[in-house]
Amino acid sequence: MTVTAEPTTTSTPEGTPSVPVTKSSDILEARQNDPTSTAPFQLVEENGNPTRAGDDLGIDLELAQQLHTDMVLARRLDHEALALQRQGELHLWVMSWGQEAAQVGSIRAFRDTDRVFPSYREHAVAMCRKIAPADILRQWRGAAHSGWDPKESNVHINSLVLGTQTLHATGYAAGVRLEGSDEVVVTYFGDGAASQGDVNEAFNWAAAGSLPIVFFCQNNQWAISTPTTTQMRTPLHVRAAGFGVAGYHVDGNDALAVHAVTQHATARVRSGEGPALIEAETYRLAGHSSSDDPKRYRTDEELSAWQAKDPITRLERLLRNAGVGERHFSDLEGRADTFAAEVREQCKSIHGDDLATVFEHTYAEPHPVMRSESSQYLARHDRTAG
Amino acid sequence: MTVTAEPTTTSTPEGTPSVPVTKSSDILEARQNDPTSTAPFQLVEENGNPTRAGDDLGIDLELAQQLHTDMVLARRLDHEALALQRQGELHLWVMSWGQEAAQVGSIRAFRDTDRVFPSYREHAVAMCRKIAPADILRQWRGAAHSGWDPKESNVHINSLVLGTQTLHATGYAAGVRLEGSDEVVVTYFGDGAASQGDVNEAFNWAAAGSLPIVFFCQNNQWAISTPTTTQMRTPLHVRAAGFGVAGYHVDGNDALAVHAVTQHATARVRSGEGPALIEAETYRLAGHSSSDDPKRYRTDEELSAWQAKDPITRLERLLRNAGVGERHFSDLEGRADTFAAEVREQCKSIHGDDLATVFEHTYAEPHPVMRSESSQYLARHDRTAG
Amino acid sequence: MGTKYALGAAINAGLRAAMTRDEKVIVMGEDIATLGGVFRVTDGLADDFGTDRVIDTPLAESGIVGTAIGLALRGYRPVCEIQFDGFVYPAFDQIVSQLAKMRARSQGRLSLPIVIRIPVGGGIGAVEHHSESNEAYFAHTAGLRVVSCSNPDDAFHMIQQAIQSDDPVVFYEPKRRYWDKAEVSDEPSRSLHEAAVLREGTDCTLVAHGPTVTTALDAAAAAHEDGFSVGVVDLRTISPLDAPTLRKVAAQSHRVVVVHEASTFLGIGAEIAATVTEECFYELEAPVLRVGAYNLPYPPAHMEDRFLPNVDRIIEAVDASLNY
Amino acid sequence: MGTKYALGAAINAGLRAAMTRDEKVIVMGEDIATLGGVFRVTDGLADDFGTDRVIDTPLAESGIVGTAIGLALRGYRPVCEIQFDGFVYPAFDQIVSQLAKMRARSQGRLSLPIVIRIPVGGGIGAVEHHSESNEAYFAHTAGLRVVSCSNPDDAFHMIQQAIQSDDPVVFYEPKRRYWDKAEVSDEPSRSLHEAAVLREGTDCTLVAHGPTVTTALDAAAAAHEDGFSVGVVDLRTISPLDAPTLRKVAAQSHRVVVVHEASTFLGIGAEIAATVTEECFYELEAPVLRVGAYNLPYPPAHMEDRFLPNVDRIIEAVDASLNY
Ligand SMILES: Cc1ncc(C[n+]2csc(CCOP(=O)(O)OP(=O)(O)O)c2C)c(N)n1
Ligand SMILES: Cc1ncc(C[n+]2csc(CCOP(=O)(O)OP(=O)(O)O)c2C)c(N)n1
Ligand SMILES: [Mg+2]
Ligand SMILES: [Mg+2]
Repeated sequence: MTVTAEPTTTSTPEGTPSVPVTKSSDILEARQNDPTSTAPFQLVEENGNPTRAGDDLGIDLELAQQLHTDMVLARRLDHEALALQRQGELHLWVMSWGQEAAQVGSIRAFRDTDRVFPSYREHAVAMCRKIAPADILRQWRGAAHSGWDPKESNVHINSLVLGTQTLHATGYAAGVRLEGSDEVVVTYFGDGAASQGDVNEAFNWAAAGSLPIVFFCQNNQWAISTPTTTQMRTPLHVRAAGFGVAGYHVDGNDALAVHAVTQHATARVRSGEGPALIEAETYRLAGHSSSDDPKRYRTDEELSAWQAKDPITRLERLLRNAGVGERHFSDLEGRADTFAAEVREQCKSIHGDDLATVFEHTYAEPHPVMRSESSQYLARHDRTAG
Repeated sequence: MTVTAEPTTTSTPEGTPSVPVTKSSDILEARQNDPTSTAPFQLVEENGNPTRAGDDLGIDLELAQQLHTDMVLARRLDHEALALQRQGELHLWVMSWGQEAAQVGSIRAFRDTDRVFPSYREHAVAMCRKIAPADILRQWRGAAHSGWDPKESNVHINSLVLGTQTLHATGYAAGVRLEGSDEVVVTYFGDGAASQGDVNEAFNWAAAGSLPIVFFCQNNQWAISTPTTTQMRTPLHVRAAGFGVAGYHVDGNDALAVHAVTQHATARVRSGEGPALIEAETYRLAGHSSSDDPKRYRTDEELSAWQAKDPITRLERLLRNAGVGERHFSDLEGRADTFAAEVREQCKSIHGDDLATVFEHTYAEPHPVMRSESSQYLARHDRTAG
Repeated sequence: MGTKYALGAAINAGLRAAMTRDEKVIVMGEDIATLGGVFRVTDGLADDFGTDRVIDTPLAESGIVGTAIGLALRGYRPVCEIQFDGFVYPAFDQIVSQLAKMRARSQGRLSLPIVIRIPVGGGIGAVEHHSESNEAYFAHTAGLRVVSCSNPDDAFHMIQQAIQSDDPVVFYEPKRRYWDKAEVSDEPSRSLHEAAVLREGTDCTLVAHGPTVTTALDAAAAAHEDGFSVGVVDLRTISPLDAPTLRKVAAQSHRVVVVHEASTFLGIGAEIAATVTEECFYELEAPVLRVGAYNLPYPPAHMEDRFLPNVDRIIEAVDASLNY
Repeated sequence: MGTKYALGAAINAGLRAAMTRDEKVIVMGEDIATLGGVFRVTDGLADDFGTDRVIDTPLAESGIVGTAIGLALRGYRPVCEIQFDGFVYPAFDQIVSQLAKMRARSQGRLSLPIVIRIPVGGGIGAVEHHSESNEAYFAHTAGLRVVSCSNPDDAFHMIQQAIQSDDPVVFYEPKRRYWDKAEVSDEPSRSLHEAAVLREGTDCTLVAHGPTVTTALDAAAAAHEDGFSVGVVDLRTISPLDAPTLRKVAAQSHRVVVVHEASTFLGIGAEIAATVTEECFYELEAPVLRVGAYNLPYPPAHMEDRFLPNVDRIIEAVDASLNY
């Protein structure tokens, strides 16, 4: 049983000038709302060999090295941050371990001028946008509610109330569209968040307005202890297609496949054909957060099956098979060590502001309650130190 | 481009014993999530002739007479109520004019033991469930917030906050399922309400839990002044299929088609195959409510095109073509006149309770604020009269 | 101007002025473009400013506020209409967790200059959810500003001031006063967050806002007939409250009665009572009394006259205060 | 019982007792079955009562409350867990417009015996949205009952009383006290909507609820050291308030200081101040003072100690009251 997923109220011309119809785009276009697909799109097998599609499209080794580098550094951040949490230097850490390919593969397919609306687990995305470790860790150290200036990185601050950011991204995309800009907006969210009304309002709103937005779902199989089978009956890319959002399904542990699909979808969105959703099938190899005990809800077998699909190992195998020399790996190890030291140092250097600043930041304009409470507060405490 | 709409996480066996695979069910089953369909399912053409499917399935004349009767009486309620509103006897009236086939065709396909969760425009549904005119009008006279006892009619009271009732219906269906009952729940809502987060949460929740619920959307093309093109990009039955809800698309001005599709979908739901959505393509021939001026937002041409599709005329033509005698029509006219008198009389007999009763009805158990404010109130006013 | 405007028309004129002044101002909501809103407050704006700036949205309040936030992040100044007071709750999360907190969350980096217009209150014989007074929810929420206009002149100026504010503002419009006409001045007589002393009184002061200001004025006039000097303050701003003005009138008249359509339990009257008492304990001859709706869900229209505060209940409270 | 329970474990035991007593009681929420909830309050319930009665839901708060309403209409008594205070707002519409109003809307025909459990408040060093105190929103909403437990004994009994109530109850659990241990008695010592006078005082009375009760007791002990007799009332019930008890302690001690973690502006302290002053105007020697969080969004964890009311700020207010 199948449904037409081609939007019926707006025509979506094939082969518009901005999306050149090449062989690779044919292969990828065929993946949009593909009813015959049960398996997500792959370019590289778990053993590091190109898939049939990988052979057809060709493997971009330079890109592979870049993505591999991004992933190794991102994983290192996770390791260091979790260790810092265990040492009491962070209040909480949410690991992106195992999801690096989904994150770096996607973000590297956007332009730096494309605005990102993350959820809260997208450290690898943030790193690709050159956000400093201190800025990533600030929030988890309890020092601030957000880490960086969106105007610099073009990455909006994290949203912790699940799904709310998808509507912000949709509105931002509406603004982009009003201006006739060719920017694209991307928002990240999880399989669990997809059950929220807001996320579905965003799908619908973006589709109805034919807005330039990519919804990127990291389906990491779990929302804390709740499996996707509890959340939904059909895969999310199928649901999106039902709204008239072009749906793509990709192996989220295959960084090159994620990159290819995202690049394709984004070009389509940029050319004005309306929103797309990419569902990246991946796995959160660690717990939900440093407070979580995943042993309470998932089996060792499941974990090891997914460990075998580790996105970093897979790309490493590919690179080695392709003859990329040891140099890449040893250099990277060195870089990761330096980075790790930087992470530790930057973490400890984060000192939150005093509560006094919150009185200044809550309103843009003068506010009598702020004024009077702030002086009460200052009278009570020394302004300095936290 | 097509997507699989067959749920992937739960199997839905074809031909389970409770849904006998007959010729008619084949025809109708083929309509579920049918990708080749652009036109909604019809049994009767506008000129009153059976369609090809009508010929194949056969026309049930007795049912046609029943539905015709239901529709004529429902329309009469609308005429009387609007007149009563103009005379100042009602504060507001929301007309279901033109949507009678969608309502009576669907509700007559359920069992009386199936719980209904209406929106606010389902007077024809209420009438089929033997709810008295006074109980239907009470709310619109400003006398009460609801008109009837759901325990008697098995129709929940109206919900005015759009879409909220779809979650109530979903929860009720979860209860039905927990008990292993073979009841089915049906909830009515509009094309506009479909944009609400709640409605989409309900689709998803019902699909994930494989609950016995039918979502019935009267797509009357407008949400006050907002056309469906502003609300959504794909037809709603396509969206539902994306969630794993079996989607049906029917001509909502063809009472027999609505009945056939609903009967089929309901049997499927009752047999445990999970939720269904029926999108009935219809039209609100009058304004949104007695306060609305539809001339501000829609053309005369559009209106007359839909007047030509009037569901009552269509069934009348069918009945006359089939040789149903004048007797049916003249008897019905008499019955409608009697009913109209009853409506007027019952309307004027509605006297709201005094505010004192609200103090009693807000909480089930004793509440000191109620007690003290109620005595203040009673001291201020004579308990009698409104 | 000097010409007379109905309150609804004054808001229309204010929106028009704001849109003319700043092209980043956009108006969005359900049925606001083609129809001009169910109360016609945005009538004609789509014709004059185009449907890029006057936007009929899908029917989803969380979507309206959530996308307005995104538009504001892009540099726009969205004015959202919520069709009726009782339909703002689906947007509650976006208002309370996102709109109100974004500036503090971002250490002051991100401003969200969004106005949420809400036709508020009862008295029009409407069905359920169309007559509520929910200002207390938003006033309790740090990060928002909440204002309430009571007459055409204020309506015209306050909507423009709200739009000019770089903070999010919940803007209440007294729906049953939409058709009240009065003169509108060229320049605002006060800033957005100042209360107006509409009538001085030495025996007691009534504090009201939005739809109940007229009722309070009527009650003060009736009290005057009986020989009492009863003042009236139009709050105008609910959050922040104009505490200095409240303090001043409390000190002058020694008795204060707050009037509003919301339920009294944790209504804005509770905060005014607490604040005024804290600051003018020795000046008060009686506790601050509250005249609000009873603590019930808004009842059917048939009962609303007995539910809402009216002149009689205000006079009753003034008497209680005077005889305390 | 007589044995010691942690507060969280006491709620677990209370849920267990309620589920054993009435098979219509079901428990639902995010991560509550397999995981036993992020605070393990529902630990083991799924094992003992099955996943038909202990239900892991999709991640959608409006869906949780909305479907709970449907289940209640079908005859169940759902107990919904909201994972953290800051995540209740997506369900606000279902709570405020549906849950609270269904009984009045149906002229008393439909009851919705639903309990909404919310771990509340700060002090655990959490990230944003995990430390809020939002009781005022629900307390302002007619049709709901709002209660707040502060110790294991109350937690055990109050959760059962809330479940037995035919009205909807918002049930607040002080998350930073989940691990506090104390004895739990076999029988409840009072009904759900009675406040508890934990300490008598003649100079001033502190009124607190939930997590701040312990803080208030500490402050009272500190004041005692300084020679002042300061009483402590544990509100327990926020809506309805136990006005007779508040009146009694106000009359006894002539000074009242309310303590809570919510912002003071329109926090429950405002209502208590207004009510107590209205009823005990002549008994009071000072205005009712409020010690709450500052009127800011809940700040980063690093600042929360300076944000939340603590013993010092309570003592400061007691001093202000005594020296008024
Ligand atoms: C509205 C809301 N409800 C509940 C939570 C608590 N919570 C935080 S993360 C999480 C699970 C999210 O799962 P998913 O969306 O799949 O993202 P993932 O954590 O797997 O990246 C939950 C329930 C929240 N943050 N927001
Ligand atoms: C949450 C909410 N927002 C807004 C409204 C105001 N409103 C009442 S009916 C309506 C249009 C509904 O359109 P649709 O769902 O298509 O139903 P129809 O009126 O066409 O039957 C609107 C916007 C409401 N009742 N509830
Ligand atoms: Mg997940
Ligand atoms: Mg409609």
